[in-house]
Amino acid sequence: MLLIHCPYCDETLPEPEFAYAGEAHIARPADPMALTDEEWRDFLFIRSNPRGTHYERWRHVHGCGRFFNAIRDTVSDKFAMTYRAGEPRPNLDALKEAAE
Amino acid sequence: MTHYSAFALLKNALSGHKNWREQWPDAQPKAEYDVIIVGAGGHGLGAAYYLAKEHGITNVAVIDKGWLGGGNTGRNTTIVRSNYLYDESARLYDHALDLWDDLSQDLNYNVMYSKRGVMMLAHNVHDVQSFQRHIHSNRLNGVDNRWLSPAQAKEFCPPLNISPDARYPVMGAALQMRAGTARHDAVAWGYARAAAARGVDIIQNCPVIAIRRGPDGAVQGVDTAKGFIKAKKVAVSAAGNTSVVIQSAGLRMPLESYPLQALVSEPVKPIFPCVVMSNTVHAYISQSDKGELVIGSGTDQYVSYSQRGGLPLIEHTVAAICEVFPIFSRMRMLRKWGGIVDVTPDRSPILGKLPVKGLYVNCGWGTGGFKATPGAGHLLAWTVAKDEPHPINAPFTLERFTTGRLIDEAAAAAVAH
Amino acid sequence: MTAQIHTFPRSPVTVAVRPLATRFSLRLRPGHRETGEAALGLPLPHRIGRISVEGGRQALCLGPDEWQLDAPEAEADAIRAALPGSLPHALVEVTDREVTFVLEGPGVLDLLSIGIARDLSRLEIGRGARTVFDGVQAVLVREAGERFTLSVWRSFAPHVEELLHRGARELALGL
Amino acid sequence: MTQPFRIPGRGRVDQSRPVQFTFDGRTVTGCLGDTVASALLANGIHLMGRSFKYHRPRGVVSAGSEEPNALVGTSRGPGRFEPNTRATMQEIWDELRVESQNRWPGLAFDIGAINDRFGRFLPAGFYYKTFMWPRSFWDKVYEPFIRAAAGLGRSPTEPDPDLYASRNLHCEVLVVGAGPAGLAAALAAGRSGASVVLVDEQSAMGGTLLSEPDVRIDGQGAWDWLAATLAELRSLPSVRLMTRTTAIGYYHQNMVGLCQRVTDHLASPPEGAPRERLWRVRAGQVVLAQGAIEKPLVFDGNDRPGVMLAGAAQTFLHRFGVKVGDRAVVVTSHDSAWHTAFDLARAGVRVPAIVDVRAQVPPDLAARARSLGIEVLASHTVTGTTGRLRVASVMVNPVRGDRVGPWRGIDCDALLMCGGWTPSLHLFSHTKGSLAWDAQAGAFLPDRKTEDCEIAGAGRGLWGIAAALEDGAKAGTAAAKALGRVAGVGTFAVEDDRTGSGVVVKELPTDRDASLAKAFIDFQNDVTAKDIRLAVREGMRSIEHVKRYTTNGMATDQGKLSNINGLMIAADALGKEAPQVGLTTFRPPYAPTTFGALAGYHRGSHFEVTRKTPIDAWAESRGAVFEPVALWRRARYFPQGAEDMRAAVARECRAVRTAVGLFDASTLGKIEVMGPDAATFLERMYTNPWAKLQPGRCRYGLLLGEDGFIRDDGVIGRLTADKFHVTTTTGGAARVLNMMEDYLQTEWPDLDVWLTSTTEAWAVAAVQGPNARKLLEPLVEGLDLSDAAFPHMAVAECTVAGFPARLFRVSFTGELGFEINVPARHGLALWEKLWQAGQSHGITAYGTETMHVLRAEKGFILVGQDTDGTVTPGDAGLDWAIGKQKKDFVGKRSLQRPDIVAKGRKQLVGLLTEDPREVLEEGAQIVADPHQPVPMTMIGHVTSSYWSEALGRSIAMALVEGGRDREGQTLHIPMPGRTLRAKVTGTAFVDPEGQRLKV
Repeated sequence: MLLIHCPYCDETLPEPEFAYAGEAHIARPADPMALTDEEWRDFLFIRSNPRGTHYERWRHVHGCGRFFNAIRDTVSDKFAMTYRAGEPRPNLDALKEAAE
Repeated sequence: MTHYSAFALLKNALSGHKNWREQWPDAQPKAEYDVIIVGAGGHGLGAAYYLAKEHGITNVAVIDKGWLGGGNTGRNTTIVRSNYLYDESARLYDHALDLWDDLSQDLNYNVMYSKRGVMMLAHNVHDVQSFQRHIHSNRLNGVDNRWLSPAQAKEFCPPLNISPDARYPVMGAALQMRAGTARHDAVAWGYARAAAARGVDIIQNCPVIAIRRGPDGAVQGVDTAKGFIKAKKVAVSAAGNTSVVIQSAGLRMPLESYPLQALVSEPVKPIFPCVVMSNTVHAYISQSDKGELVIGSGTDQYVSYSQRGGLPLIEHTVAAICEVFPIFSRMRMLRKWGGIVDVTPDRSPILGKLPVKGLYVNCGWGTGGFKATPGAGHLLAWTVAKDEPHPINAPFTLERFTTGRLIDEAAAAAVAH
Repeated sequence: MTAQIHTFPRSPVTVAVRPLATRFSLRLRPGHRETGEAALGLPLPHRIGRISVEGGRQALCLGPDEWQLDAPEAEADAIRAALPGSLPHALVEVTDREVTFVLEGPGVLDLLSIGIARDLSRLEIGRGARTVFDGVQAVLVREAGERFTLSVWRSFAPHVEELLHRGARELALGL
Repeated sequence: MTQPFRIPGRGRVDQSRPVQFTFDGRTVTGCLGDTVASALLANGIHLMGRSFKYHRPRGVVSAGSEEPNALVGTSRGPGRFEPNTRATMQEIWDELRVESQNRWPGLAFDIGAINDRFGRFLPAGFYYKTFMWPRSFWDKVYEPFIRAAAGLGRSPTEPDPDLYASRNLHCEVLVVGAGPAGLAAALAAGRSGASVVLVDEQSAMGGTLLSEPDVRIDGQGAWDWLAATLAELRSLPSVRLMTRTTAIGYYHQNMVGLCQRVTDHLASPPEGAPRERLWRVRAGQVVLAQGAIEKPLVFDGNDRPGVMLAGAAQTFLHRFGVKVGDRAVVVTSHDSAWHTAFDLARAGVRVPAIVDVRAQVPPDLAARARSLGIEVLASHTVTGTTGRLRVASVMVNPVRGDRVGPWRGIDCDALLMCGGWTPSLHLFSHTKGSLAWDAQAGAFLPDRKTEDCEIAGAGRGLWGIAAALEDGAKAGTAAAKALGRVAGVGTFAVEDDRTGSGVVVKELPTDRDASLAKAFIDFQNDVTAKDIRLAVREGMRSIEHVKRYTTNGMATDQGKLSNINGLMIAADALGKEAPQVGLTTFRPPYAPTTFGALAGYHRGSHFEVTRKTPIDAWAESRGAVFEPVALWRRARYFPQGAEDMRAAVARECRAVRTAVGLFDASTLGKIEVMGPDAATFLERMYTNPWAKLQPGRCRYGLLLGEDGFIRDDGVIGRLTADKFHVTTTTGGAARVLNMMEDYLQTEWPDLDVWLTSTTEAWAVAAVQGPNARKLLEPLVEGLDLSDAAFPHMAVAECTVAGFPARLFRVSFTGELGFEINVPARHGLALWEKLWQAGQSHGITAYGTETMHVLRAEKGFILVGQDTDGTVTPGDAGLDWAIGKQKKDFVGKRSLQRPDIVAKGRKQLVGLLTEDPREVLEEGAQIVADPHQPVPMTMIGHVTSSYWSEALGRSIAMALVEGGRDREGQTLHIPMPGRTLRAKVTGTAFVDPEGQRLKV
C-alpha cells in the first residue's frame, strides 16, 4: 500500500484513496481528425513504460476527486514528487540538484 | 546428453549419483551468432530449441540478465488451457496445447503436464452468457470446453461452495478437460537442456544493454554486460522488460508492465483435484504435487518493475478463495511472490516481426504466458527462421494497433447493463 | 434504516444513525468563492477539509471547487434560491443519496481503524475529510475528540453499519 | 508417572496448574504456559512427526516458529481443525486435540517409511528424469501416484465458523521482536515520548532473556529486569505491547503487516471474539530486532528424534522447566552451546561430552566443562547416530587436519547441536534491502537500506545480551531522533553475559562413504547434503536453481534453518565463496499466516457489498428472484405460485404489452451535469448532438471509448439550459463518471460544468404499458400528461403521489411509458401507491428478465450483451445516433481506422428461427456453411435470444459479418447433435414504426 501526496489536499495519504490513471503528459490532440493512423495509434496505445523514472497520473478519487501527476521510480516504487494537472513536466535532474 | 529414464536413475543410484552430467553448460558468449534471443524464459529457450530442432539453426544464443527461468516462467501459477473465445486466440493456445501433450517425451524431461481439467466459474447471468459463447465457439473450433451445472461442478471439485446464498453463487462452470498444469521450472530446464544439447549457447547473468542497428537500420547485434555480440537476427522475448530492450532499438511499444502476485499455502494431503478460475471474484487455484494450494492474485494498479506487490491485493485474493472455498479459511499462506507482466492494450500478445530488419518480438502475454510456452517458442522460431509469421501468429502483429483489428478477449467479457 | 443507538455492554463506542437534514453538493470555481459566500451568507473554506458554520448552515470543503452544504430542511428552498444564475455553479441536492452515522466514545478511533487506512488521530476536531471505509467512499467529520460522523451512499450503509457493529462488539470484548 | 522430565520449581510455566490435552488420542498432561512441544517433552515424548519425502521419524528441533519437524494437526471441535501447526508455538489448554501427521497407520509405525529404504533411488529432481515411459502410464499411473504422495497434514474439510478481524494502525516507531534489543529500543523510543508499538510472536516478551535467567542487568536478575522493563513500558501511555503477534511482511513506505493470534491459546474464547486479527501498521520508523536463528550441524543421522538445537534445549530448560533428556551430548562449532551444556549439567542432566569441531576452544569454557565432569572433545566430528524413534548413541571421531580418525560411540538420549547463528533478516529482505556477507560473523548482514528502518542486536550479528541491549537502545534513539524527538542513549550494566564466537562449517567431516550418508539440511523436505552437491553437479549454479531443484528451503520453515547450510555446501561444490553464490530471496510472510486472517471481515455476505434499492424489500416480500448486476442485486422476475422463469416472464411481458407494468429502475446510473457549458461538454463526450436539444426534452445518448468502441448508453434529459439529467447503465455508472471527470479535468478544464452522481439520490419506478397514463394521471400534479403536452421523450419536474418528482416519458419497452424519479426516501412509498392505484389497471411488477425481452422485441441493444467492447456504433446499427455535423467527440477519430471502416465487420441483426418454438442459445455461433469440417468458419454469434410472448415465437439478435447485407438470408447455428436454421431480419420485431409510443 503506497503513500501518495495529493497536491490539492496537500496531505500524504494511503493508496486506497487513489486510483492510478496511466502515463502523464499525453494530451488529447486538438484535432484528432487531422492525425494519421500512426499518430492516432501513438496517442491511443504507445506508452514509455520505463524502468525507472515514470511520469504518471493518479486521481484522488476517494478524496478531493482531482486528477494529478506524479513522478515515481518504477523500480523502487518511490515517489519523487506529485504536482497538479496542467502544470508542465518538471525537470527531475534540476529538482535533484536543487535538493542537493 | 544422458538419456533420462528409470533405468538411468537406477544405474546412477548404484554409483551414488556421481556420474550425472550437467544439464546445460554455462556458456560464454561467442563473437557472433546467427540468432540471439533476449530472455531465457520458457518462451525464449523454447524458441532456441525449435530453431535448432525444426529449422537446423543451431548457432543460437539465449541471453538473460539473470538465471534462466527466473522471470515469469518460475513465478506463475502454471495454468495451461486453450478455451479462448476468438479464433485467433483459440488456435494460438490450442497449438501450444498440442505441443504440451508430447513435451516430456520430446524433451526427454518430465515437465509433469497434468491434464487435471480447468474449470471456470460463472457467478452471474452475464458470466453464463459469456461462457456459453466461449463453449460454442470452442466446439466449432475443435477446442474442448463443456458446460457444467453447479452440481456437476461440485462433483468435479468437491471443495467448491455452490450454496445459492453465497455472495457470488456458482451458476455453472465451463470445463476444459484437456487443460491443467505443468511444472514450471521443468519447462525452462527441459528446454535449456534440450537446446544446449543441440548446440545452443545459454548465457546467464548477462544483461543486454542495447540492440545495435547499422546505418541501413538493420539489426547488427546486441551490446551486453559481456561486450558486443554480433547477430543479424535478434528476437526479444523478455516479458516485463521487453519495452525497455526494444526501446534501445529506437522503437516504442504499446506495452505496460504491472506487478502480478501469486502465493502458495502450506502443503496438505490431496484435497483439490483440478484447476479452478473465477474471473468475477478473481480467484485462481490449483494444488501442486507437493500439496501446496497454488493461488494466483491480480495485478497492482500501477506500472512497476519492483516485484514487490502490496498486501491489500493478497487480502482480496485470499478472501476470494475463502468465498468460493470456505473450507480453506484455516489453511495458511506459506509464501507469496511477485512477477512483472507486460500487458498490451487488447491483452493479447504481440508475436512477430517488428518494423526493423532482423528484429522480432514475443511479448504482451500479460498474466497468461506460461500456458503458451511451447506454442510461443515454436511460432517465434518459425517467424525468425523464415522471416515471416506462421499463419497462427500472423494476426498477432504490432500493426493491429494502427488498423484497429484488435483481439480483445477481456473486452469480449466486458460487463455493463 | 433504524435511528436507534446500537451499543454493546462495555463497548467504548456507540453507533447511531443521524436523521436526514438537507445536504447539497456545491461546485464553483475558487475565483467565485466570495460571490458564493455572499449569496449563501456562509463562508466557504478554501482549504480542503475545513468547515465553516453560520447559523444552521455548514460548509465542508471537499475539493478545490467543491463544498458539502448541510442545513436544516426548512432552509433548503432558501439555499436553492440563493445563488444567482449569473454565477457559474452547480448546486445539487444529495440529501437522499446519503446515510450518516454518528460514532461516539473513547474507542471511536479504534472502531474507524477497522475500515479506514488513513491516520485519523491527525484529523483535527472540527475538520472533515472524504475518504474510503472498507472500499466504500465516505465523508468523515470530527465533531469532537471522541465523536465522528460518517456519511456513505445509501446502498452501502447496511454493509458499513454491520461492520461498525462487529467492530464495536470486538472493542467491547477488549481482545 | 506424569511429566518425568519436568524439573520442579524451574521455568516460567505454572506447575501448580496442570493442563490436559490429547496427542494422537492419548491424554497428555502439561502445565499452564506450556506449548504442545514442551508438554510432550516433559513427558519424554520426542517423536512428534514424520518427514515429507522419506517419512523419517522426527522429533522437535527448535523451540520457535522456525520448527520444521514438530508439525501437528490441532482441533477445537467441528470446523475448527487446522493442519501443520507448529507444536513449538501452539499453547496448550484443556481438551485441545492434537494429532501427528504424514503417517499411516501410526506415528511409531508408518508404511510410508518404505521411501526411506529406497531413498537412494529418489535423489533430488528424480521425477524430472523418469515417469516418461510408457507415455500412456503418465496420466493413469505415474501422476496419480505422485499426487497421492503430496502434503503433510490434511486439509480442513468444513467451513470455518470462526471470525477474523483487521485494523489499520499508525505509530512513530514499530519495534519487531521483544528480546533485549527490541526492549531497549522500545524503552529509548518510548521514553522520548514517541508512539511505539512493540510486537513479539511469542506468548511472552523477553526473547533470549526468557532462556538466559542467570545473566544480571543493572544489578537485577534477567527476569526481574524484564518484569520491571515491561512494567515501565506499560506505564508509558504512547506505548502498545502486542504478544502472539507475528510481523509477517514489510511493505512499501514502512507498512508492516502483523498477524495477531487472539484466541488460539484460550480454552473457551468469548462469543464474537475474532480468532486472529491482521494489522496494517504504518510506522514512521521501524526497528527490526528479530534476533538470530541457530543453525543445525550437517552430519549423518542429524535428524533422529532427540537430536535438536542446543538453544532449543536451553529454552525448554529455562522457560518451561523441561529437560530434553537424561544424557545429552553436545556437538557444536560455536561457544554458545557450551553454556547450554553447563546449564543442563547444573540442572541435573548428565552431559557425557561436548564435541567441538574447532581445534581451539576457549580455555575458560573447557576448564568449566571439566569442572562439571563433562568430557571435552575438541577437534572432533560426529559421523553418525543410532536409534530408531529416539537417538541412542552418537559416533564421534577425532579430526587431524583432513584425516578423520576412528569413531567411538557415546550413549545419549539427546544430542544437542549448534552450527552458529543466522541473523533473521527476512523482513529486511522484503524491503529489497541488500545483504552483505560478513566472513567474521559467518553470516549475511544488512547492507543498503530502502526504507526508514534500523536493525538491532543479533539481527546484525551482535552476540550477547549486553551488545543487544546497547545496540537496541541506539536503534531506538536513532529512530526517535529521526522523528525529531529528543532521546538519550540508555546504558546497561550487564554481568555474567554470554558472548562468544564460532566457525561456519559445511557438512561435518566423516570417515564413511558420503554417498551413503543421510546428512539433512532441510529436515522437512528431506534435502541432504548430497542432494545439494548433485544439483550443482547437474549444472544448477544459481542458488535459486539449487533451491528449486532440491526444494531446499521451500518447506514450511521457508529455509530458516536450511538456507545457510545449503548455501555453504553449494558454494563448496561450486568452488566459490558464499556471497558469489548468493542467497535466495526471503518472501512474505515471515511465518505461515491463515487465510482467515488475510480475508479478515471479507467473508460470507461481507466478501463484497451487496447494494439494494429502496424497493428491494418490497420485491423480496413478493418472492422475487434476484440476479446480481455489478454490486447491485436486482429483481429478475416475480414468480407466482409454481411459475418457472419462462412462465413468469411471459405473464409479465403480456401485462406490459396489454395493461401496465411496474419496474424498479433505481439502479440506473444518474449524473447531474450542470453549468453554463453543460451542453458543450456533452457534445464532446457523447456521439449525439446536444446543443439544440430543448429543455424539457430527452435524447438517447451513446458513449464511446477513445478507441471508437461502445462503452455505455442511456437517456439524457435536459432540465434547463444548463442542467442535464444523464443516465448510464447500472454497471457503467462509476466508470462513466470517472471517464467524464478525466476529460473534464485534464482535457477541458476551461469548461464551466460540474458532475454530481445522483444515482442514489433518486428512486426510479418505471410505469410501462397502454394503461400507464391512466394509472399515472390521477397521481400527477402540475403537469398535463397528454401526448400533445408531454410527448414521448419529454421530461418535467412535478409532483407524483404527493412526492416531488422528475418525470420522464421514456420507453425501453416500446409501450407508452414513464419513469418517475423521486427522492430515494420516498421510493418505497411511491412504489406502493402506484401498486395500489394500478390494481384497477391490471398492474404487474416485472423484473430485469422481462425488461430484457421487451427491449429485444424493439431491437434496443443492451450494452455488454449485444455489444462486447469491440463493437462500434456502425456495427450496432446506431449510426443514426452520431451527430453528423460534429467535428469531434470521444472516439470519433478511431471510427476512421482502416479495419473499422473495412467491409465485413460484424453487424447487429435480427434472427428468426425456422422453427418458431426454437429459442436459440445466447452465445451460440453462426455459420454460413453447416457442412464444413471443424474448425468451422464462424461468421457471428447470438447476443440476445428470448421467447417473445407478443409474437408467439422466438426472437434473437446476433452480431454477424456483413449482417445487414445478409437480410433475408438463412444462416445456420450448429448445436451439439443438430443444426438450427434462422433467417436474418431487422432488429425491430414489435411495432417497428413505434406507433404504440404515439398515444
